[in-house]
Amino acid sequence: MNSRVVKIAIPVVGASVLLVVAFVGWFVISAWWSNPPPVLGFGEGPEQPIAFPHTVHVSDAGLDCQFCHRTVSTDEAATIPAVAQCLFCHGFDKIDGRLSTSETAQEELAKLIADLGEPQQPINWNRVYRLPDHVQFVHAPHIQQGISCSTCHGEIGEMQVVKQVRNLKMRDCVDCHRDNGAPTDCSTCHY
Amino acid sequence: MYYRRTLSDAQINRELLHVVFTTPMWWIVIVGLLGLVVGLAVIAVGFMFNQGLGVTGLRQPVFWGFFITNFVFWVGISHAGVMISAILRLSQAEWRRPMVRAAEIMTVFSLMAALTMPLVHAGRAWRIFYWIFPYDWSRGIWPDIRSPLIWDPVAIFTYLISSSLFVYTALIPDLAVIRDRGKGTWRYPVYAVLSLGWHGSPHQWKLQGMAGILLSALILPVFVSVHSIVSWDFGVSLVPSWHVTVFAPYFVIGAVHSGVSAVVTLMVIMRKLYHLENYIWEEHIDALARLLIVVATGWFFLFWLDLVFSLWTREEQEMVVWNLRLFEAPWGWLFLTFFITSYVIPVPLWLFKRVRRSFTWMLWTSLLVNVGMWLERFLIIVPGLVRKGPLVFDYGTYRPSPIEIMIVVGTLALVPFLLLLFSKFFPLIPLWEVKEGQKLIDHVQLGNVEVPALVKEH
Amino acid sequence: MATKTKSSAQRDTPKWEMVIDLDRCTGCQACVIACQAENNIPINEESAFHEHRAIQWIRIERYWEGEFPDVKARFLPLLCQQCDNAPCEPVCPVYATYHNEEGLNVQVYNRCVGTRYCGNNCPYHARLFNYWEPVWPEDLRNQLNPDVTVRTRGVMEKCTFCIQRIRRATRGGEAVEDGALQPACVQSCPTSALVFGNANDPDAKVTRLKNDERHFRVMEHLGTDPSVTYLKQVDVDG
Amino acid sequence: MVDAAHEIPPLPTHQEVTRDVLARFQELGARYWGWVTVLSFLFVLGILGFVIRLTCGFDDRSIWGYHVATMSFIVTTFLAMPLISAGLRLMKAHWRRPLTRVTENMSITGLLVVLMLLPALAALPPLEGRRNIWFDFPLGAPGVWNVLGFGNLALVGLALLWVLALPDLAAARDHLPPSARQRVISWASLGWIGHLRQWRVLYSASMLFGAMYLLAYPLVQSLLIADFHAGLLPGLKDAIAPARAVVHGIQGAIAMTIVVMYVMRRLGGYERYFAVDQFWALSKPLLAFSLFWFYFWWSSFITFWYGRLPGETDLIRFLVLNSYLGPFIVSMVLNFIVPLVTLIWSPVRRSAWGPALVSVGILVGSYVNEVRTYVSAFSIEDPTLHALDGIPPGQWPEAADVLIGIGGIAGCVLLFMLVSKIVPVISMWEVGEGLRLTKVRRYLNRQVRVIAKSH
Repeated sequence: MNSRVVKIAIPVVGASVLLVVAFVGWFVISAWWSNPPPVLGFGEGPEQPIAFPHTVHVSDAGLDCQFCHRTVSTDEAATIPAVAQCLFCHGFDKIDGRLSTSETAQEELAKLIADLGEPQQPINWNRVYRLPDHVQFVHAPHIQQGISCSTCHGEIGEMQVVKQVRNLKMRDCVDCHRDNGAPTDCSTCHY
Repeated sequence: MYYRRTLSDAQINRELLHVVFTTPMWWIVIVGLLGLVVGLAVIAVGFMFNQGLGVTGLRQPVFWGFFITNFVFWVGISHAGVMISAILRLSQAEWRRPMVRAAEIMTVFSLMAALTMPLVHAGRAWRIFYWIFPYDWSRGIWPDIRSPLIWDPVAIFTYLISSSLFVYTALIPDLAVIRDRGKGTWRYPVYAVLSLGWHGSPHQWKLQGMAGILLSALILPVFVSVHSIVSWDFGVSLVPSWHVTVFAPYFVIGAVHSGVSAVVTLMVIMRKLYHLENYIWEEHIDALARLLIVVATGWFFLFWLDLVFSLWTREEQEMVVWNLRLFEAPWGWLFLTFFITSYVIPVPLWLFKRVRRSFTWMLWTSLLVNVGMWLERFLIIVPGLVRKGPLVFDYGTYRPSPIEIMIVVGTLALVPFLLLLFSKFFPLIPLWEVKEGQKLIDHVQLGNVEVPALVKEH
Repeated sequence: MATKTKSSAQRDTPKWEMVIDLDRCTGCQACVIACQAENNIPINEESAFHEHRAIQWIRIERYWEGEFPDVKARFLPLLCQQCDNAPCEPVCPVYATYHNEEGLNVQVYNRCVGTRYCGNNCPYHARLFNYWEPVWPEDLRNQLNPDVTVRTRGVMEKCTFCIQRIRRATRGGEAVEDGALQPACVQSCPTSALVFGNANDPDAKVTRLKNDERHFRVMEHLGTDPSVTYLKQVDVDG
Repeated sequence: MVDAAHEIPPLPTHQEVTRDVLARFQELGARYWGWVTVLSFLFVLGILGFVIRLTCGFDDRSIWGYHVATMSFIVTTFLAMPLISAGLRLMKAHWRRPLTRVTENMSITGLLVVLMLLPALAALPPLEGRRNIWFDFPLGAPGVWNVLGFGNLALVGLALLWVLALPDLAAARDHLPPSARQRVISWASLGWIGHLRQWRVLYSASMLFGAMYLLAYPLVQSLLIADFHAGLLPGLKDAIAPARAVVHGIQGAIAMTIVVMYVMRRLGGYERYFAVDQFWALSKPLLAFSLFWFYFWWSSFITFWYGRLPGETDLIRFLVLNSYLGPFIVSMVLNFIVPLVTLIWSPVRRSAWGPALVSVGILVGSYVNEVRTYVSAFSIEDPTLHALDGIPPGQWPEAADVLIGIGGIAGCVLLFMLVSKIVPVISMWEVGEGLRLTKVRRYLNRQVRVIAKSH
């Protein structure tokens, strides 16, 4: 083999291998410590079947979180409101024009009604915050202790599409529990 | 006695580096076959990871079986290297010279084989990082140092690192020889890096010698601690027949017994395969066999203590386990086999000089010892679990599954496989040790006979 | 406010204990079934028993008293004894099992790597290993208890004293009324042979019963200090 | 440049050694008789203490604890010394030569041990109802078997001493002027003339008796521990105890050898034979066995401590933490910590005073450890229980116990001094053999010793 080719090829190949390894390493380590870096689509919120704008409801209309997520202060889950609750404001038989001025809003709301006639299937919302099965997270005590929703969920009112803002790794939970004097016994969440 | 044959340095270089520079057919065949077995074992491990530990023969309440037995066995084998190199080096036994490298490298490889066992036996082997490395920064939970299973990896990794260093330090002068003889081939750059610029100056020799002595002395406590800690996995628990105070020295000396036997096996096979008749003599295995008699008898003393002190306290649960071990099939037969093969046959045979100096006899007796010692570990670990306590009305037995057997056989192939690979790139007999030994030969005139004599090293 | 609840919680930390009256036990296995249903325990098919790998967090050990023909079947419901000096705890290399403030011997499934050492060191055989990934028939999937982790293969598991119920009952911070909180086995026992409660409460039924003159604890000579007390009339006639 | 340390002084010849040793052997000066008188007086005091104990009878077992501890101390130090000779001979260690005879001569103390064993056996409780190694087939156990075991050890020790002494006895017979002593020596030499066949018998017999001693000693230690310690402590299942006692014995034997060598160097003028080389060589195994002893102790301690069984926890409290905490600390410091922190330093090992000082500490620690082991066991009132009933207090020695302790040790030294005037304390023939096998050569730029492999 030509030694000049070797002389050039070895550093080039070596450097590219190093680069790939470094990238993968950086990705794995940063994903371990917090959320994966926002490349390859990580860090974006999932698209929902109905483009529900929290911006309008929280920032513009000034609704309290608990107005819709009603069981958050008493139960494990915050729960997504039923369609009926949407329609309570937006009108049952036709879309109330006062609350939905723009054309896109009309279109999205139409989906709500369209579903009504069909066999009663719940709307298939995509989950944004996902905890593993072995974690038992209960919303109620957190709300009762006066922790605001935005502590974990971020400024929802400013999100067109809801996305995960906190990594919710175990360290995140444990640090917060430690700082606030909450129990750090493993069996608080794992059972 | 030991120094009948005088060899020139050139002859030593030529004969010992023969395999490094040529690749015989038998080498390819054997390595291929062993690699096949190892590959099958890897497939078996993959199958087990895919399906779960249900594919083993483990069951309530026998949570540990073939894997842990094999782990203890290989940790035991690994004790030979240090025994041969460190202790004999410190006690300046001249006959150690041709066997140090092979024994040390067997230590390293059998430790690797041993390490695989607890890793694959874990229920979620992909999560063992919690267990082995204290890495868990993100949760602020660290491994529990109270657990003997934490002492284990600490001891074994320490042992692995120090014995690898030990091997490497002793390898440097030989690497330089290969470097110099491999000029113009791919070997030159590789061995040039590996030999760390060795050119044999007195200063380098002095440093190398000091490093050897220091490592020998430092490795001894590690050597004792490793198998003691393995024994405490069992000793500190409450399982009847495991909770025995004598376990630590009993395991250590049993390890030396099986390890030195394995060295004998290895020396005989190596001699045959690599035509090392000029280096491994009858005197060498004779000396090993005499060492083995002492070790085996010490082992027997501790075995006897274990047995007698378990029986004479006459605790119900102990008696149940010993009854199973001694009198119920198949355990009783295994016990008989273990005791006969590891002590009753070999030790009296070794008392005869003709056996000690016969390569054939020593090969078979040393193999027998290791069959027996494998069974010994099996008989220590499993019957205690089978009859663990009165609250399970489940007096079944443990039967290994084909997957477990395949994995165990895989480790049996793995060590010779790695040894053969190693021998392709590095000489199995240290050139410089043999050359140094040649330099220390002398003669003393006693009356009218000339007696071979040794220069005292200190 | 937060500090006050914390200190009062410390003062009133409950110590959960159980008393099992063997003179009342009929060996009906209702507790076993209730436990299976409550705790997402994999279905023990016949093969599981053949393989000696059935998982039962509580099991009824049957033994015989007396000589034939005058022989009596006796039953001993055996579950994790939640030992205060538990042999299983120090041997775990990863803190997957440990003692919490309420005197519970906790098993953290997601931490467990499956060395099975705890199972070896438990003299009660209360710890069980998941050899296979548990599978439920499709129509039973929705029956799984959402408050309890479904264990994967490769981890140890055992009775938790229905810690999910304890968590739910104590969530508010106020003291639990005696008898209001019951694990599934206790709840389902038709003869009320099983009693559960806070042993730090001097008025609790469990505190009273555990000092009954019939009381004994299993394998007390091992010094494990179990939290489960058994009651049995010593049969003087034999 | 030639280092001065590498210049080896010219080796003496066999004849010089014989002449020198026999000259010292022959003299029976006032100093010797002075020492013998003092030791005899102390020994008589010991007998006095023994008689005091004897008048109390054997019903109260606890008063015999210190007697057994003293006996075990003698087994653990003096009677273990021939192990050094036997072991080093089997290993063919050349540096053994000047010091083997000292250790062999100590086997005479076996006679005293057998005598002390009899009252100790009488104090043992009956076998019925208690755990013991004799199971249900005692056949006169434990008395008969103990006497047989101890007697066997004493006899093998004496045989080893006698066989190896034959050539030197013959030399003394031929060189000493006629006297009563010369007649005894003459008789004892059994007509040795150094015939080739006689030498062959001597070599095989020394190997045989050496191996027998190496096997008999662990058995005797096992008997001691099992019958006088483990069999009396309820709930004790300490399988390592006999092995630990053997290790302790070898440690004590090495320490005692070093002390004897040091004393003979200072008072007897044997600097030439007990050179720093011997101290240096012996202190390496001394360090090793100190570590071993700790390791063996730790193995049993961690098993008990980690297991947390109530019965074993009580035993730890009794033997280590509460009742015998003081003796435990003393023996741990003197037997393990002090040797560890001193003997790892080469300058300490390469001196005479260093190892000697450490050895004295080890001997004191050993005695204290024997007290902890046996006095504790003998103070248990009811050995038929399965666990300790409460934790008994530690037991301090009384005047009689002190007398027995002093008398026993003095008796051993006395026996050694007496026998040393029959058998020379330096093995002249072995030293001579070593000299013949050693040559001094120049190797590169230094002088080295070249030792022939004789067989």
